[in-house]
Amino acid sequence: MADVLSREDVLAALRQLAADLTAGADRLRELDAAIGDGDLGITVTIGFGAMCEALDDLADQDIATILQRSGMAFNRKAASTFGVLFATMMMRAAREARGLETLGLADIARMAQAAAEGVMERGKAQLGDKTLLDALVPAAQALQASAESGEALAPALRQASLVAADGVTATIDLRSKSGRSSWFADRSVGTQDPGATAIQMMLESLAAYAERMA
Amino acid sequence: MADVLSREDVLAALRQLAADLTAGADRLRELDAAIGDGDLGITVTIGFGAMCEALDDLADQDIATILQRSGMAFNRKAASTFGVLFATMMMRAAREARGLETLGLADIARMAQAAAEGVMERGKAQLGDKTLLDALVPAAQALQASAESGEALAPALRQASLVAADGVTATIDLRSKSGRSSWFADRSVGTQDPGATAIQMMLESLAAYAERMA
Amino acid sequence: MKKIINEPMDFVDEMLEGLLLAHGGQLKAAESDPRAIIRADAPVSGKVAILTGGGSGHLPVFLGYVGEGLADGCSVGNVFSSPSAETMYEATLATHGGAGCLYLYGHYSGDTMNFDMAAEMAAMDDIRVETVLVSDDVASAPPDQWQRRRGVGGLFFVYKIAGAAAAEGMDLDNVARVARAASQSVRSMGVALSPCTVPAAGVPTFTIGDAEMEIGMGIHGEAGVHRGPLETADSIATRLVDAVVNDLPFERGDRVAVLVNGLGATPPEELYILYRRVRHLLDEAGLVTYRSYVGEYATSLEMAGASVSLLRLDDELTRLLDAPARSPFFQQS
Amino acid sequence: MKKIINEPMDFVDEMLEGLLLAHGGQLKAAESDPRAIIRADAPVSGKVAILTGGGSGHLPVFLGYVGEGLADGCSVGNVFSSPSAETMYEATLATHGGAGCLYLYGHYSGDTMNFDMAAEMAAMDDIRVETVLVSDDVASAPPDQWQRRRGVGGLFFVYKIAGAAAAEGMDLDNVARVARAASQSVRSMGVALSPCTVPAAGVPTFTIGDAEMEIGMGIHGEAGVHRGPLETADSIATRLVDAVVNDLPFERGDRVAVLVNGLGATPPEELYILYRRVRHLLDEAGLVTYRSYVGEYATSLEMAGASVSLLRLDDELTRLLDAPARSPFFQQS
Ligand SMILES: Nc1ncnc2c1ncn2[C@@H]1O[C@H](COP(=O)(O)OP(=O)(O)O)[C@@H](O)[C@H]1O
Ligand SMILES: Nc1ncnc2c1ncn2[C@@H]1O[C@H](COP(=O)(O)OP(=O)(O)O)[C@@H](O)[C@H]1O
Ligand SMILES: [Mg+2]
Ligand SMILES: [Mg+2]
Ligand SMILES: [Mg+2]
Ligand SMILES: [Mg+2]
Repeated sequence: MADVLSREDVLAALRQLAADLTAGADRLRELDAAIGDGDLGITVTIGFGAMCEALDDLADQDIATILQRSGMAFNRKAASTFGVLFATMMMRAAREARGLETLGLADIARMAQAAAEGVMERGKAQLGDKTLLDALVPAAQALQASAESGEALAPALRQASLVAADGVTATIDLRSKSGRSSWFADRSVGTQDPGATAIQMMLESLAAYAERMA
Repeated sequence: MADVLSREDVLAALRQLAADLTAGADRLRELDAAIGDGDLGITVTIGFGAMCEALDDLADQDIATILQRSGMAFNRKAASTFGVLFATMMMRAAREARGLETLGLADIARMAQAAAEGVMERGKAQLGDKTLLDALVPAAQALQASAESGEALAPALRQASLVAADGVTATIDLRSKSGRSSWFADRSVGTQDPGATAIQMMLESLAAYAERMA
Repeated sequence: MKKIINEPMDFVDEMLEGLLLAHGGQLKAAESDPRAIIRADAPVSGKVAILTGGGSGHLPVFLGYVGEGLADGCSVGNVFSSPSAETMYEATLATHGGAGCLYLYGHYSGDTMNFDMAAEMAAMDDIRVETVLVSDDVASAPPDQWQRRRGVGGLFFVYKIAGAAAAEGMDLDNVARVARAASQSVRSMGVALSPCTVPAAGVPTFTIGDAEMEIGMGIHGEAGVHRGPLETADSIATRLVDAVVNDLPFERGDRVAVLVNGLGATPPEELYILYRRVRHLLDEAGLVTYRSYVGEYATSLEMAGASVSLLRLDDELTRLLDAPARSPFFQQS
Repeated sequence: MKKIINEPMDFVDEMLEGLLLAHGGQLKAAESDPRAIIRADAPVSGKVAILTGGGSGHLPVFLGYVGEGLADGCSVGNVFSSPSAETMYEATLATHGGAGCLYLYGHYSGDTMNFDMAAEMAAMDDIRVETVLVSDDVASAPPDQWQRRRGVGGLFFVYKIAGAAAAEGMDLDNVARVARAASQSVRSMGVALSPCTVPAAGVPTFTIGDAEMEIGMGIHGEAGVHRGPLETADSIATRLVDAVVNDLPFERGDRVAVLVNGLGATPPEELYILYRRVRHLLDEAGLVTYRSYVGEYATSLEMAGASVSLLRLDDELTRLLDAPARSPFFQQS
């Protein structure tokens, strides 16, 4: 069995990701309530719900189309900072997946890198600004390193998820410089970033999927 | 010493009445809150305050003018059902006092009768409607009876105050048919009428004044 | 309830000072009485003057309906208390344009007695006064005693109609006639969710459970017709519309204007959610909704809740409702 | 907080349904997207289209400023959440009259990112889009970083100015120029007394003591610059006016427009009490108050509190502020 994700895997992995993040919605709500406006729980519940609905209609499409359209569906129903950044990530990842019928680790690493760049362009934040970039950027780098060293998919995703978790922990002591939580000034120090937490949950979900597959 | 009130007595008795009712304001507020809108406490505090201020400027006037103007001053600052009825009572009483330099029991009985009639014309309520008439009308009748039987001023006022108190007690079981508390429908049953209570307090104050004088 | 105020006793006078500073081009106080607020261009010669008044705490009622195509003057009472007969008399003198005056206000006993006293004072100056009371709140008395009912949000419609009639030059008899027609054709019903606090009292006007509502509660906290668990917007709409429609009654084919009014703390978003179902119900009842108003037209300080008012329109009332009007609180062009 | 709603998840869509039923003559939804609310007469050919948008729960912001002499379209988000880029794009297509579009909205990161994405989509259709952000809340960043500040009540002034410019036929560059001039000349500061509850969340956005106030709190409950015991209206006015005046700074002789805005549950009476002292302070500072607005212009559901916004006027901004405007929520003639 080749160490790749098929079209069906992508569909299943996205559904699993939706289920896992929805299960974690309350945790995200709490974190966002502490240093933001508390809507991130609702955002992921509605957004991933909308994504799953869209997936029903996308069952016959190619991987790139699945990613692009389901990402837009999320933001359409649950637009927000997180929503538009998620849509941007999916759109950039889709661009890298164009024409591909399966995704290997190298593809996934490239897609993660493109997603991170998309977020930086859209949100104009830097690493260390206490945003989801603090989880996404190191995770993308870890995937890239794993791909270069010929690692298998499942352990590479697990490693990326652990690196993301470190990134999340690091956000605790950071002072927010971007987005709504920057208006909460010093109160943001001491709480981990909710968006980064969501990214880590997503990587955790993907790693678990790949591990079950393997 | 003649059993009459002088101009100075009228001024002093009105000031005493203002002080006594202001002291009872909280009780009136509570009763009005139970079956009305709770403003009667504020009304008597502001209204009698305004009346006392007006009395400062009325020190040299005759009894009729004192009564008329101080009644209008009450309503000007604390207009309300009670305010306009108090002003009406004072105006009608003043009419009966025109030209008088002292007030005997017969005068006072006539004034009370006129005041009650004024209230009936202004408010179009009947005895038994659970209004201040239920204290005022029997009290006026008692004063009239005392005057006819040659009673002295102080015991006559005391008697009127007791009769008014009975009237107040009788309002407990009545269902309001007039004014704001009629909108409280059956909830008005079980609480004594605040306006009637105020009338009783006024008679009590006048009786005490007359007793101290005697 | 926390308030942005200074001394509670100065509430009304400071409110008026701020209001006149903000809207000096449209409103002024009568020289003889700072509590008599009148149109800046009063008296309007040859026009019937419309005088209103009542307790403070209900903005835009009453003061907010002084303006072009609306009322000419307003007597301003303390919070939830009647203004005085003397203030009403001063407002009358300051707005009377030689064509008589209409006293137009909501039915509350204190206000009625003071306005009646003012009318007697005006009569001694040979000023003709007609009185029209608005008694639109169906919760406050049975239909056969509708004139005992208190005035609430429906007042807005009667100001609009009478104000337009006076502005187009009708004489006092006719202004009073259309005002009476409007008053007899308007019905309202409200729901309260939370109380309000009169500043000088400092305690809420009533208490209500955290998950309760009271249908038909008065705007000063007078008891309503039903207290029970808070229901959905759709069921509340059904209760309010049923009470109003069955009362007049409004009948299939009637042309109506509808007002969904917020009592203070209820956001406009919720009023539109309520209006949505109200409108469905009116459509189902075969009533033709000619004009809709949604917003705060008659409030009780920071009370949460809403009311629905319905006005039956004939051709004359329709024309008068359509006429332009302009005050600092209400504009229609 | 008790609410008059049905399912919390239906809050926005039912609100929009009610709103369109009530104001069908003035507003409609774009055919392609029920969350894109536009003028009933859109597109207005040859006119610059002004597009705005943002989260629900702030009426009249944003939706309430779609109308004549104001904005052409609004993208409606969930409560306190950004609308989507796709809705913004649909609103753009449905209002674009051939003269380009101005994206005009309050500065919040989610909104900005969505509007930027929509602008990229519009650019692919060769529709020219300019963007002007309103960042008037002085509490949210220091003066040298004013562009990081969030947009609050001052939005109203910028809609009014830009809308008048587009209505009088200015081209996109000039509409954007005056909008930017207004945005750079407006400053706001608010005080919150009580929180609000997002229907779908069910818990208040923040907690505050029974006798506390928070100066500079954001309209979603973002922390302010000072939390302390509730003060009098006069001291609150001093805090708000000082912060605003010293920030631009406004200087002796400046002509200004002032807005005293209620956040939701605070009654108009209290806004006038606040305005009274605001006006005294402006007079003392030698500022010339040209126009005043008092009322609910930008709210946060049932939050209690108020804000003060000040706009410095030159001759061009004065002319545009004076122009007529008409929406279901705001009228000036
Ligand atoms: N400029 C930015 N770039 C990247 N991520 C950002 C940026 N601004 C905010 N975020 C992320 O978005 C998360 C909050 O998302 P969300 O709750 O949707 O925001 P909002 O409620 O402000 O629209 C933050 O925790 C942070 O990780
Ligand atoms: N029509 C009436 N005739 C006589 N007294 C009345 C009438 N209506 C009400 N009252 C009296 O007025 C009292 C309430 O006064 P007040 O609190 O000033 O009324 P409101 O707050 O309704 O203006 C009642 O307790 C009752 O005694
Ligand atoms: Mg958030
Ligand atoms: Mg009372
Ligand atoms: Mg009262
Ligand atoms: Mg948000």
